[in-house]
Amino acid sequence: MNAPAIRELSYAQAIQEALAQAMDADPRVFLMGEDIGVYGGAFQVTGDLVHRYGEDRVMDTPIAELGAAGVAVGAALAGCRPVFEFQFSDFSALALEQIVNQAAKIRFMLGGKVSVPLVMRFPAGSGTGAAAQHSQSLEAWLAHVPGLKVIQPSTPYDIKGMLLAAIDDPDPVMVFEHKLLYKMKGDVPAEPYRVPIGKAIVRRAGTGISIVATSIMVHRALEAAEILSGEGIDAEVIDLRTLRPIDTATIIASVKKTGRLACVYEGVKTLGMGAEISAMIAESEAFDYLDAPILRLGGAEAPIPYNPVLEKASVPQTEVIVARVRDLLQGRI
Amino acid sequence: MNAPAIRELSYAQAIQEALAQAMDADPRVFLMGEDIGVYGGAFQVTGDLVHRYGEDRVMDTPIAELGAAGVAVGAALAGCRPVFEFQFSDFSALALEQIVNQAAKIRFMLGGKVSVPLVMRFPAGSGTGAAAQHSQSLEAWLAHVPGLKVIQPSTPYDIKGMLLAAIDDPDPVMVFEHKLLYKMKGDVPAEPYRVPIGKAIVRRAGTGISIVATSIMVHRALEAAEILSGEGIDAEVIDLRTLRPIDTATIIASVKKTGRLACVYEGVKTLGMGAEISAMIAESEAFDYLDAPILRLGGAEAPIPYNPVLEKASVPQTEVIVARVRDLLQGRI
Amino acid sequence: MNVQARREADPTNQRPFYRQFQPEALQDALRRMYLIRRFEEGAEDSYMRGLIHGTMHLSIGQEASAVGSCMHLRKTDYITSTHRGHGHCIAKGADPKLMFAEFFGKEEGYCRGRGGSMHIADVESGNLGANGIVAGGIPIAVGAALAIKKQKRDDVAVSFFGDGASNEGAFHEALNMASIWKLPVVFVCENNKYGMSVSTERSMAVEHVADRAAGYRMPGVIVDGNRIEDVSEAVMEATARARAGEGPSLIECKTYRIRGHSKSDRNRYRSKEEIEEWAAKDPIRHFELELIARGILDEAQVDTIRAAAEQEIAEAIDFAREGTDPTPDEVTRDVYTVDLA
Amino acid sequence: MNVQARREADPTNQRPFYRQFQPEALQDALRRMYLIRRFEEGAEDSYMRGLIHGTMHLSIGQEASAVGSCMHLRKTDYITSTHRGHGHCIAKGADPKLMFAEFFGKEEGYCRGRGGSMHIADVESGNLGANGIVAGGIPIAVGAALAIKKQKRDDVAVSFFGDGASNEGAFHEALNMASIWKLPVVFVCENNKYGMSVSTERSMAVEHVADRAAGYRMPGVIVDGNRIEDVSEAVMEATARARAGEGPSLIECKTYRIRGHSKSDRNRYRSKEEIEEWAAKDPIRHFELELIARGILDEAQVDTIRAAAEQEIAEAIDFAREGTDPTPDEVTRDVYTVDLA
Ligand SMILES: Cc1ncc(C[n+]2csc(CCOP(=O)(O)OP(=O)(O)O)c2C)c(N)n1
Ligand SMILES: Cc1ncc(C[n+]2csc(CCOP(=O)(O)OP(=O)(O)O)c2C)c(N)n1
Ligand SMILES: [Mg+2]
Ligand SMILES: [Mg+2]
Repeated sequence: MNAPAIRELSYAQAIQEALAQAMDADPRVFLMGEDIGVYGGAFQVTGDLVHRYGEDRVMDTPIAELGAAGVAVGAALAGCRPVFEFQFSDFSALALEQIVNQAAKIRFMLGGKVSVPLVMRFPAGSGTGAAAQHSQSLEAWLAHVPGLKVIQPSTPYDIKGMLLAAIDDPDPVMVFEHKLLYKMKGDVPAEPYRVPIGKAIVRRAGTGISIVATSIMVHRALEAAEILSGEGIDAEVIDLRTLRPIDTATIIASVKKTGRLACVYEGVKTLGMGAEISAMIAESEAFDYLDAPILRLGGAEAPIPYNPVLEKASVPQTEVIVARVRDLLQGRI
Repeated sequence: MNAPAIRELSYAQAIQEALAQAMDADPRVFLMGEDIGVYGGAFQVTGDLVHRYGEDRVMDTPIAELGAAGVAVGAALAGCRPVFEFQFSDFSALALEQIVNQAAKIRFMLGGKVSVPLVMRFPAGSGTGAAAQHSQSLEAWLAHVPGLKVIQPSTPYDIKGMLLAAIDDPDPVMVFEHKLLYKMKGDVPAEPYRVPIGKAIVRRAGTGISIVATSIMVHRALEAAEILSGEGIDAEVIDLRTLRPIDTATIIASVKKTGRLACVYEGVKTLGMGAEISAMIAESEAFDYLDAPILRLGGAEAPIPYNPVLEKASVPQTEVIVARVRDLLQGRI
Repeated sequence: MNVQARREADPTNQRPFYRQFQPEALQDALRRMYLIRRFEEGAEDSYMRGLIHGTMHLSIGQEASAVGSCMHLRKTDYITSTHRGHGHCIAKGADPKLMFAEFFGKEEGYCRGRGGSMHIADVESGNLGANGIVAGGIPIAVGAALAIKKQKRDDVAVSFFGDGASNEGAFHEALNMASIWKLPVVFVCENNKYGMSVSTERSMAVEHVADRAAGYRMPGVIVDGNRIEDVSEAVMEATARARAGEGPSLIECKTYRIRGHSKSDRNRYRSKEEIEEWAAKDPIRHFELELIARGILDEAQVDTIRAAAEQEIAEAIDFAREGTDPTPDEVTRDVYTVDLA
Repeated sequence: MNVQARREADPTNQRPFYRQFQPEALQDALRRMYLIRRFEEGAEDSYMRGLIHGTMHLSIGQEASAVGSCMHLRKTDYITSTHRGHGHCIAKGADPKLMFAEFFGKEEGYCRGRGGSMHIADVESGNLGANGIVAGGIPIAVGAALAIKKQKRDDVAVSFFGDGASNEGAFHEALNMASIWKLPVVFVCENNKYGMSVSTERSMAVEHVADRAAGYRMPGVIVDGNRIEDVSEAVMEATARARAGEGPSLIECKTYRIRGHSKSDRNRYRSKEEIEEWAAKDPIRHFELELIARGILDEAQVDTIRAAAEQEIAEAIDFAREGTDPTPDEVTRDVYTVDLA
């Protein structure tokens, strides 16, 4: 038997492969979204899938996010497994009614008599110069909503495996993809595989501080950890991966070990994911192990600006993570 | 000179009085919403204002939340001061695009060249048997959005004064009103007055624990504090009142005094307001004063159910606050 | 119109509706209309007596559109319904016992007491659910129709909604998609002249909701929504069209709700005269008289059907009152298909 | 059509457009069309050279609808614009210097570098802003028109949007409200055949966006969007109607974008032939030839206008490049009118 094939794929290619394998395995799976057909998707994620699977399974929708989301919900109720692409996560604001009032609640409101097997993909985040209405990180909104699962994979390996797990899932799963990650490369097995929803992962073991990061911030946190290790600070970096349900056990265990916690996320700081991680630890058994305040590094309390210098300054960058963690460790916070 | 007149008004009457006084004082102010005219509003808040101010200033809109919200934004940009009523806060999910992508960001995106003086009112919360799509507490969504101010007054006095302050405000202010408060009575001065946005208030001074509560939970926290005082636990109860911007100073000062913090709110616990309050304290100078984990009591991780017993069990009730605070004080958390 | 006049209007029983359906089916339709009426009267009464909480939206006066539309539907066809959905639910085949159990918040209810009036659903009969969001069900029906097409079934999806709902963007988006994709869906608008308190004159730029169909290149048909045969014939044509792969249709049933919008309505926006005028056009009485005029039923048989409906509803309420209450520790049950740890 | 043919088509210069506007106004219109064209070519070039980041949506080929619509507007009239909004902005009176400064992210820019191409606005000239949300500006224009009506002004609001935008619910809701409230608003749809990659045939149930006007009881007019006189005459009628309190209109300009949707477009959804066919209908060249045929300008004057536009754009780019960069400590400036403590 040959060793399983592992190739380097970009994050976007890993998504495309997961979508193709899901469609191969299950005729109920289909894709819908704006310009996902012949255009290949605004970020070339669906690429040429329309040529391989046809327009019935790779459906371009009109520009009508609310209605199209509702169509996806209805199709899911009636036996399909739609995978819906928002062109930018910001446009989810148009469709929250179907996501939150319908998809997230139908199973509960109907006493468990149905499920809504729906996957929605949200290209998110800043860094492309697309300004305030095309750069938001709104994952905290959906992570606030019971009935949804929310994931935010940070590597090509994870996005493929978690997306396949999401498509298997009987309940609505919201997938946040940072646009700057699409071109990132990494090892991805050719075969289909699953990475479980609801499990965080320790990306770097350490003893001096636990840094819980999400999405692209995982990579900045890892960079920061490398720099800090040169200064004798040994950071543990945890990739949250799933925002709902949160893997509290992994984080609590880490904080008990390190006694310090920093949360790094791109969404607006106030009520962003770090608020929940921090509060979860502050109310947990790990509280007694805390040797320092819990540091939160989130996005600025401002919309994302167009100017690139301001844009960078609006979200945590590696140097800022280094500086603030250093401050924390040196008791300056 | 006579003493200023103070009457007992219900929370709903206090809103109505504020709206009338704002319209009297400023011809730019007008109201729009569904069934706010001859119907008087789903909760009879606008009452007979249409008869006093006419259909041009108390405008019934079609059932078209997104478009109507956009109309309000446009009118605000062009010199009016719209006060927009959502019939239920749940329907804000239909209009978030105009609230978040437009109203909240226009000033910033335009480099400060304009303001959007818009007030939106959201009847929110559970307790009326209206089930999952008419009972949500979604204030955390909007409190996550820079560019908005978000208030949640808990008394007839505050709602009048804060609503008048909101209408004065040059920026968009979102007002969350708990439906169960509408009938609550309290002293309200007849004259117009302002209660500042951005200031919390200590409703009950105490030394044993700080309880930060929002909206109807303020009253339950006060009830709980009374019961606890009989057990020798002296709770300080802070009414947050404004969710964005948060009055961190008042809360930090209180926690430094009491050494303990509990957050009580109706919204879903995960990423609800208490997450932010807890995280804010955990990263602040008050951290060092904490003698116990930070307690969060929020709504269940579930949609609001129809059955009244389940409905009550879904959000913090007085007895639960008492029990959990007692546990905390006795070191059982 | 009395029985004699009705006989003269169609002396040879030529109307397709009366030729198409067997007498049993017609009697069953009348039975369902009575069930709906008595169900809602029973619900109203239970509410007044404090047995039911929350609020409810009664469709008394609108029974013909619900029953007339659903007469053509199979169990595998779908409907999406509205906040005013009791009629649709019964018309599509639901059991009033399980509906009342839901109203009483019981485990035996269709939604195990979690949904209540505004979310009542009977998925087994093809009712994908009432909806608390005006127009919320319209795109969902289009999605169900998309699934039907993908699965190569010849079923249809029928979406009920009100005049007010047609002002929502979701209506526009959904009808456009249904049309471009030629989906097997029938949009049944129950135009009862008001969206809560706001009349169609004040909320709609056009006179008829059906006028909007042209904007989506689909047939737009106006029928007397209080005459079951008019509704049924229009829906028959539309469902046939849909099953044949020819795409969606919009049918506007002109009707009226006799009760207020919900329990909080003080009827300030309409006149007593208007209500009485429409009460005189009662769809059930109309249908009875037609059945009698055509010799399909006599008065005594009508009385029997009515009495049976009354009996069934009384029993349903008894059943519901004796149902099982959910326990408070089950608050997070059924949020997910597999409970989270 | 050559100059001679144009002369013969309207030998006595009867077209209202050419009679209504003074030669200076017509020349200024041509000048603005050139400014738009050169502005966008300059922006494209700057982008290629790495001087501008982000993305941009060029309206090359669509200049007639922007300029033709705005010729009737006063400074106190409003427009709302789109992601493809450079043309509207210049047509409404903006200064290319300040626009380029915005593209370069400078403090001198219209939005102090915070907005960029997709949010460019010039509120002083009545441009309430481009919009990154498709159809986002439509209800905002209706709101501005509501304000105009409340303030008893005789101004109008013009909302530009694309064919794709007309599939959004916001379009439906906004047009309905504009009509029931008889607001002074003109909806100008620039139908360039595609919403990004999806053709109107694939995304719209009706053939023309103007077919949708009937659903809102307002005039729906189709014009050749590449002929400024056709656009202008239709908008003239619509603005007159609006100012007279007779309510909204919908005008559909049939046009074409010559460039891709944005910088990431590989033009896979349309043919080279189609692009060339439309390039031959260039709106600027058409207008020039009309002006020459009517003796309003000669070729030399046209050259002068073009050269002046080129000059102005070159200077604008120089101005912009030398602008002031915002400093990173200003990230939260202007989020609120009064900065939060
Ligand atoms: C999105 C949304 N907006 C508003 C409401 C409140 N509401 C419930 S029913 C209703 C009137 C609906 O009118 P129509 O569609 O004509 O149906 P009808 O009640 O007349 O049957 C309103 C405004 C709601 N439930 N959902
Ligand atoms: C609500 C929303 N959905 C999708 C997009 C992404 N997008 C930007 S422009 C565009 C196409 C718009 O088509 P149209 O309205 O015809 O305008 P055009 O680009 O042709 O000028 C799309 C899909 C967006 N910006 N906003
Ligand atoms: Mg109605
Ligand atoms: Mg277009």
